[in-house]
Amino acid sequence: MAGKKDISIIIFPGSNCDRDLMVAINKCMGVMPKLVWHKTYHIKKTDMIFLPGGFSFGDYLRAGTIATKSPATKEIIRLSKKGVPIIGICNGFQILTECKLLDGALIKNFGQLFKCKETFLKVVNNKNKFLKNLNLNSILNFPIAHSQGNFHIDESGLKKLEDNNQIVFKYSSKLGKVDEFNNPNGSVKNIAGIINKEKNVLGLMPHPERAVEKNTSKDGIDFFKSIREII
Amino acid sequence: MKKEVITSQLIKNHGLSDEEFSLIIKILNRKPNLLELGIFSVMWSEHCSYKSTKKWLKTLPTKGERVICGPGENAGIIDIGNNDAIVFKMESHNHPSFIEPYQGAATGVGGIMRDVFTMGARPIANLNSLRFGDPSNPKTKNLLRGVVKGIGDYGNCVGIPTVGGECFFNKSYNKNILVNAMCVGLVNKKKIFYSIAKGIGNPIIYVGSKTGRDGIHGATMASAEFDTNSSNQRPQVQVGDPFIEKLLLESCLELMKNDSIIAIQDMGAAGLTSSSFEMASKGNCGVKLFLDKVPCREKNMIPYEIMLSETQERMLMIIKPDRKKQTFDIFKKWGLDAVEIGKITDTGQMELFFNNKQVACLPIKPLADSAPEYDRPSLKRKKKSPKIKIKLYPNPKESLIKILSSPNHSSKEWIYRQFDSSVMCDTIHSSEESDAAVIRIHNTNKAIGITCDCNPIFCKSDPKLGAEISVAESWRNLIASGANPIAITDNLNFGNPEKKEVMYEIKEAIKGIKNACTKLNYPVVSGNVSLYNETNSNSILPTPVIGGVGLIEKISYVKSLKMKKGAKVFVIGKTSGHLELSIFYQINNLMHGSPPKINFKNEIKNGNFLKKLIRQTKIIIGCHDVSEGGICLAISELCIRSKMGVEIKIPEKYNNPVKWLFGEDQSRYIVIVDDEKQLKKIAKKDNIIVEEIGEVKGNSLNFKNLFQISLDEIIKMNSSWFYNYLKK
Amino acid sequence: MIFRVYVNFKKGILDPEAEAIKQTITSMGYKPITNIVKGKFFDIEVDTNQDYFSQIEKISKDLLSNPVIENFKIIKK
Amino acid sequence: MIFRVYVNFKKGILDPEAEAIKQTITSMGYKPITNIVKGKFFDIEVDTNQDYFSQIEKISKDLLSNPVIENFKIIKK
Ligand SMILES: Nc1ncnc2c1ncn2[C@@H]1O[C@H](COP(=O)(O)OP(=O)(O)O)[C@@H](O)[C@H]1O
Ligand SMILES: [Mg+2]
Repeated sequence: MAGKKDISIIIFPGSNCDRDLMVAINKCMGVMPKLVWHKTYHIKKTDMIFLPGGFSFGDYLRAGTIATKSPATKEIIRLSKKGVPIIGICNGFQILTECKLLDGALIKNFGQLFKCKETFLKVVNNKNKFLKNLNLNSILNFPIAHSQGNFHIDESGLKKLEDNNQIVFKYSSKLGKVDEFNNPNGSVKNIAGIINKEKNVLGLMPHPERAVEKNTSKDGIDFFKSIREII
Repeated sequence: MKKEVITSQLIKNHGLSDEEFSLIIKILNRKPNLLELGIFSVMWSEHCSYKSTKKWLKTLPTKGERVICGPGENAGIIDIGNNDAIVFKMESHNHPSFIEPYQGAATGVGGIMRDVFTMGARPIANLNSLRFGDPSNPKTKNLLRGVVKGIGDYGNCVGIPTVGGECFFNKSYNKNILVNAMCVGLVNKKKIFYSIAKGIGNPIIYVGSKTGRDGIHGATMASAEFDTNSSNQRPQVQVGDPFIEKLLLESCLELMKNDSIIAIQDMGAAGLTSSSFEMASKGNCGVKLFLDKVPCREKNMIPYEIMLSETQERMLMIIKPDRKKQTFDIFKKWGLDAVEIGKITDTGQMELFFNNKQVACLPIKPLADSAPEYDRPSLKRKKKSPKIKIKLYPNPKESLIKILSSPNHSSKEWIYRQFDSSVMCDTIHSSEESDAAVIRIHNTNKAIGITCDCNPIFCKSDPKLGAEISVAESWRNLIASGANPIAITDNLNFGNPEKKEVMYEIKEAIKGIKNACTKLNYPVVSGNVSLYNETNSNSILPTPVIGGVGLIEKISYVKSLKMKKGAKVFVIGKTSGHLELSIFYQINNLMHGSPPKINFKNEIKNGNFLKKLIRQTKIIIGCHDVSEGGICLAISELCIRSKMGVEIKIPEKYNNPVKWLFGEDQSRYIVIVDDEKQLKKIAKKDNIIVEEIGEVKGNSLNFKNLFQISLDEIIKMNSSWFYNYLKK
Repeated sequence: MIFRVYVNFKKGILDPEAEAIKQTITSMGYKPITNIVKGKFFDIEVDTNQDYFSQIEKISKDLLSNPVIENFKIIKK
Repeated sequence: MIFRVYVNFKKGILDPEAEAIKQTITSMGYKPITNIVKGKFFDIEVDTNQDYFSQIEKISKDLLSNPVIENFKIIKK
């Protein structure tokens, strides 16, 4: 990575993983990210944008919906068209689907309840710049903490995702088994993370930023190091 | 001032006694108007004035070398070194949670978090202590569902990890559940904010949600015994808005970075009334409030409603006059309503105005100082259960199976999965991983241990001893997690204090807390009292919940329920086999006798011994305190959490294995040790009783020559009760 | 036969969600909108020849709404 | 003028909440109940003399519902 890069974290009212993400990015990517308030009408040149987890606007109506009306989200849409890499984690993923940068929708967990637990993600596709430094079929241990993480998409949409190599993470067992026993929220085909067709927008429900410390799994470090390479 | 007719019925409806009303007339030198009556009634309610307990609470030890702020402020504060301080308190939301479990529990969590961030602290952990009725009671399931979801949704949305707590079922809580929420925050010692009003002419700023007609009379409700009609009364439940709470939290902390705020207080019970009164009374000044300036959610709200509303997510602050613009700008950025609603005066009076007319005028000091304080009569309950002689002891294996799969000792996974425990990335251990939750202090190499405990069964039989044991248990939990216990908060949940037997329980429990805290040098820095937990004269078990906090000076001292193949299992402390009131007896329907005795000299000796082993050697792999269920349950829990088996041999000198297995003698720990020689050597030198009882080995819980259960089996029996219960 | 049960907050009870939606709509530029009330509905399909109204009423009271903070209303569709 | 907007899941999308309610009701002994559909409604009060239908339509599409999973219907009250 050459020179000082510019990474932005968008903060919505109700975001609550922004600090955790900032610490993780700083630690694993060697860049102190800029915090961008959601009322920002113009985001100047930036090398990468993160949408953090939390409960933007209280998750009212549907998780992520109201955030799509913020000025900064309009900027994210504009910059995404220019190829700027954008990553949404948890609530960030919900915002990305609500503003249609990513396909599908995240509905209430199958068991209806909020769920906080350790999960294992299988890298099912690394033919994109975000994950090309992670091995295909490698397993990452990140926690989830959400009540609306049940990824839904219709048949034809699913087929498109599959055909275009857009499904990148699936919930699995520690050893990589992808089945209903290792599906924490009811997501179609255990989908935990996808990218857009142009492969510059990534969304995932589990929290890599919660897996970079001594007291937790450290697999988040691999994730952030991998995406550091692309800017 | 308009003259309403204050009838005796009206006085009664406000929960004031005739004597109290006479006192009001004496203070005012005239009759109060309705608004003033309302204000007196909430200020003098049990909830705000502590009139039945004040006399006894004053006796608690509240000082210590690490105590920065004891009871009297929004929360207590302790020093944990390098300018870091920990702010914490526990509060109950029992009555509202019974009426509307989801909102009642949610607003309980919101309220206690405000108490903590009011002082300038960022909340870093939430815990909760829950008591429900018999699981077979038709209401219990929905109460459990609603309360757990309410706690989770609120804390999760604000982004504070919920890391621990307790949940206990007993039929005495059928109509009076207990929802006690604890919040712990971190503050820079030099940046603590208090609620003492100062500076004549300084503006009083209101910020947060608009005032609605929510929970008017909530404070008096929290202090009145339920009758069966309560569920039909007009809605007194407030709805929580965790989103606004998050905005309040962030905006207040942002404002606190500069020195604009002189005093700040959340609007909790009795809303604007108690917050303005308390601030002014602490600062010995007067206030003038213009109630038409208060942002209202509904049309035509009258001063009475505005003063008594308990709308959530509101704060009151006094700021420097030249910082108004800066203050308003910050709140505007966060999208919050902030308005100047009054000024500090030097009159010592609370003067309320509405549309340019004075609507109330009350002397602040006399009202606060002459709040009634009662020395209610008390009487020891006659012991009903005589001692029984047991001829044939129930089967230990069957009993263990029953205990492990019982509601009170099943894994609480169903509950804590609904709580975000990993947000903020500082959680080292949360629910069930260790005896106390362990939270790292962000960006440092130290951590704190946090726990809440109470044994209501012991408290019922002997409130003083039961309270002592609850304090000691929290102390032990902290030590077993690697912490050095520092201070507690308490939440005293009892029935109707006007009953002599209940008053006896209250007094004795406070005596017990006092004694234990004094002996253990473990002061009380904050707390809460919830009385009248009683319906149709059925009172709850006395439940003084203790919330303890301790310091872990280095992360490497952190301990949990960990084991290692080949390591040796030891018991620290003397086992004599006290079975009366134990879980073993309870599960076999043998209810009689008294709680085990506690000897604080041994408690301290054993605790210090373990602290020393953790700090000065590397031999402790894991540990667990021995409490309910005795050695047998403690070892089972170690096996379940670490997913490893043990082989235990009961030392020969014990001729009754059941007593050894399930006795609940105090001051004991189980430790998993790497180097047994070193342990024995230090124990001998320090004159500590330790016993080697077995080894981490195999795939079962194996009590040699007695019984054996496979690991898979105990894990399964321990994990299913909640899921099965809540399936339908 | 289908019954529809409407459930919404009683008057005077804070509905933070409705509040947030209203603010969003206003900020999107729809000025004339003065108030938003939010609620849920349940369409309950019943396969019986009996009159089932009183049963639906009981379900609405016991399960679909919390009478402390919510009202409900039943219509036959 | 008040518009009511109904929003519910598209057919074929499993609604865990409706499913859970149905199970509970059945287990409570209400046998004839064969299906439950759950939805939300919004009563939007508009203070204008113009016809505001098309604006409400836009709000429903852009904000109140997510076309990937939900349908909406507007009525004038
Ligand atoms: N049981 C108790 N032990 C110690 N301190 C207590 C106890 N109950 C209340 N306090 C203290 O009394 C003060 C008032 O408490 P409370 O009325 O609960 O505050 P709030 O107005 O924030 O709800 C607080 O400082 C609290 O810590
Ligand atoms: Mg307070």
